[in-house]
Amino acid sequence: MTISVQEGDFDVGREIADLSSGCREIGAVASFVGLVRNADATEKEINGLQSANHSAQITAMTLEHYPGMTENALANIVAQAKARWDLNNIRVIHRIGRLLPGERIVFVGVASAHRGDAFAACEFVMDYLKTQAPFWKKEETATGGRWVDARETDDTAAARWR
Amino acid sequence: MTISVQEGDFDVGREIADLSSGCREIGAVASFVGLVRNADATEKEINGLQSANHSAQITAMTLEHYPGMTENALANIVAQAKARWDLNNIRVIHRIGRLLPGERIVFVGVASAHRGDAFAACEFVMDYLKTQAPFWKKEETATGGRWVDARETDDTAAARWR
Amino acid sequence: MSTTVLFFAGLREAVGTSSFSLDLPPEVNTVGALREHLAAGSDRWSALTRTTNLRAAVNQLMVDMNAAVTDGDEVAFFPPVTGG
Amino acid sequence: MSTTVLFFAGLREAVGTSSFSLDLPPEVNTVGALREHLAAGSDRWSALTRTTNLRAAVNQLMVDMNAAVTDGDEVAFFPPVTGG
Repeated sequence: MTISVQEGDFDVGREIADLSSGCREIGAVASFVGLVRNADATEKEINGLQSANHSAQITAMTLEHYPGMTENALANIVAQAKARWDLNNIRVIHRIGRLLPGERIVFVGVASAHRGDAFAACEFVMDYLKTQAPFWKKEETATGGRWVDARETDDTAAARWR
Repeated sequence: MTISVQEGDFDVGREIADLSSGCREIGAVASFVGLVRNADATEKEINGLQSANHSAQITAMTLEHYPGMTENALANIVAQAKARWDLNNIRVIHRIGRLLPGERIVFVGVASAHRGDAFAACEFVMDYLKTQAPFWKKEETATGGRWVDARETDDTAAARWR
Repeated sequence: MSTTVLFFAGLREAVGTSSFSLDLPPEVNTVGALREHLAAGSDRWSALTRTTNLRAAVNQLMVDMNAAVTDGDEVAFFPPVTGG
Repeated sequence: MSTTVLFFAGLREAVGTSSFSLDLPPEVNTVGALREHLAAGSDRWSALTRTTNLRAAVNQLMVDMNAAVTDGDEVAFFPPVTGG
């Protein structure tokens, strides 16, 4: 289990290969890559229907974090996942700083004997990361910068695991 | 959406990158890699408890398939996923022939605006592939070859989506 | 027009062939009837009735034993699938 | 021993600083009391009470407003997180 908070990009293929290297009991690697979207993130769930305001194109995004607490929060989330499912390995990478649309923000990879555990743990880590890890996104558009609002759907997603 | 049934290996990093290349509306890529395990697959779920017979170490595995039907079945599974979730792209690769422990068997990658859709569709495709796509595994151990039994847990996993 | 029958995996090994063709007798009009017809004809095909959870496909679509079979169809018999 | 207070994201911009230190008055012994204490002291800190869903951490652990604060703690205020 390794956690990285870094400015630089990462090599998805290498990360996924490293998760299972040297262990022949691993049958499943589930992973997630989060990317910067060019669309405005002011989406709100209204009675289950998504109404998106796609008027403002995002030109860049800056990720701020709380050094120290970020690593602690991610380690805590990973420890919860390991306690809950039968896992061989977990890798979490989260980038900080200024990123452009299409760039990778986050990677979560989970290796396990069986796919059910790998999928569940990977989604759990992402859901908890979204609501528990101290990162904040500020979008840049043609009309200026704005801090991204937290999404209610992220709280709902995290609440599923309780 | 692309489906491949092939003897050769694949480049996981390139496949994941290709899933979102050129589309800035994609915020999430969920993926799965299945690997050949060295342990005997005669695991049975008994009242929710797994009892594994790990006595026979697998030295190799040969994947047989039904040419033509395989591609149709995978295309059908992918079409069902696209009808059910809001997806930008899906990639399925399944290898055939003789593979060694640690080698990649299968790749499923799903690109979407949001992670909930990407995760659900990726797991759905794997669950359906496991029960609907005409592949069969024969294990080689020191004592000879044996065809892998279908796992009841795979039927249970697929039934969740109905 | 004859009907092609295919076998896969352990069943292919048990029957000793991967495919053959036959002309369907008029009363053999379902997958299940074809299975019984073959198994009754020769010991060689008895694995068709011995295989637990035998699965079948007609023209490359998974079907159950009640599915119709007509001359010219491609019918496949196989054990439960184990890919992925 | 003084208490360090940190601000992040939009709240950091609103209060115009990322951190400062203070000696806690004896009656300020919870995160919520610290928030009120700061907001009452100066217009500069009013964003602390204006921010909807204000979140807080004590010694880098996410807590609610009733959590205890003692001298020497590291207290952080921030909006709901939006990483991932």
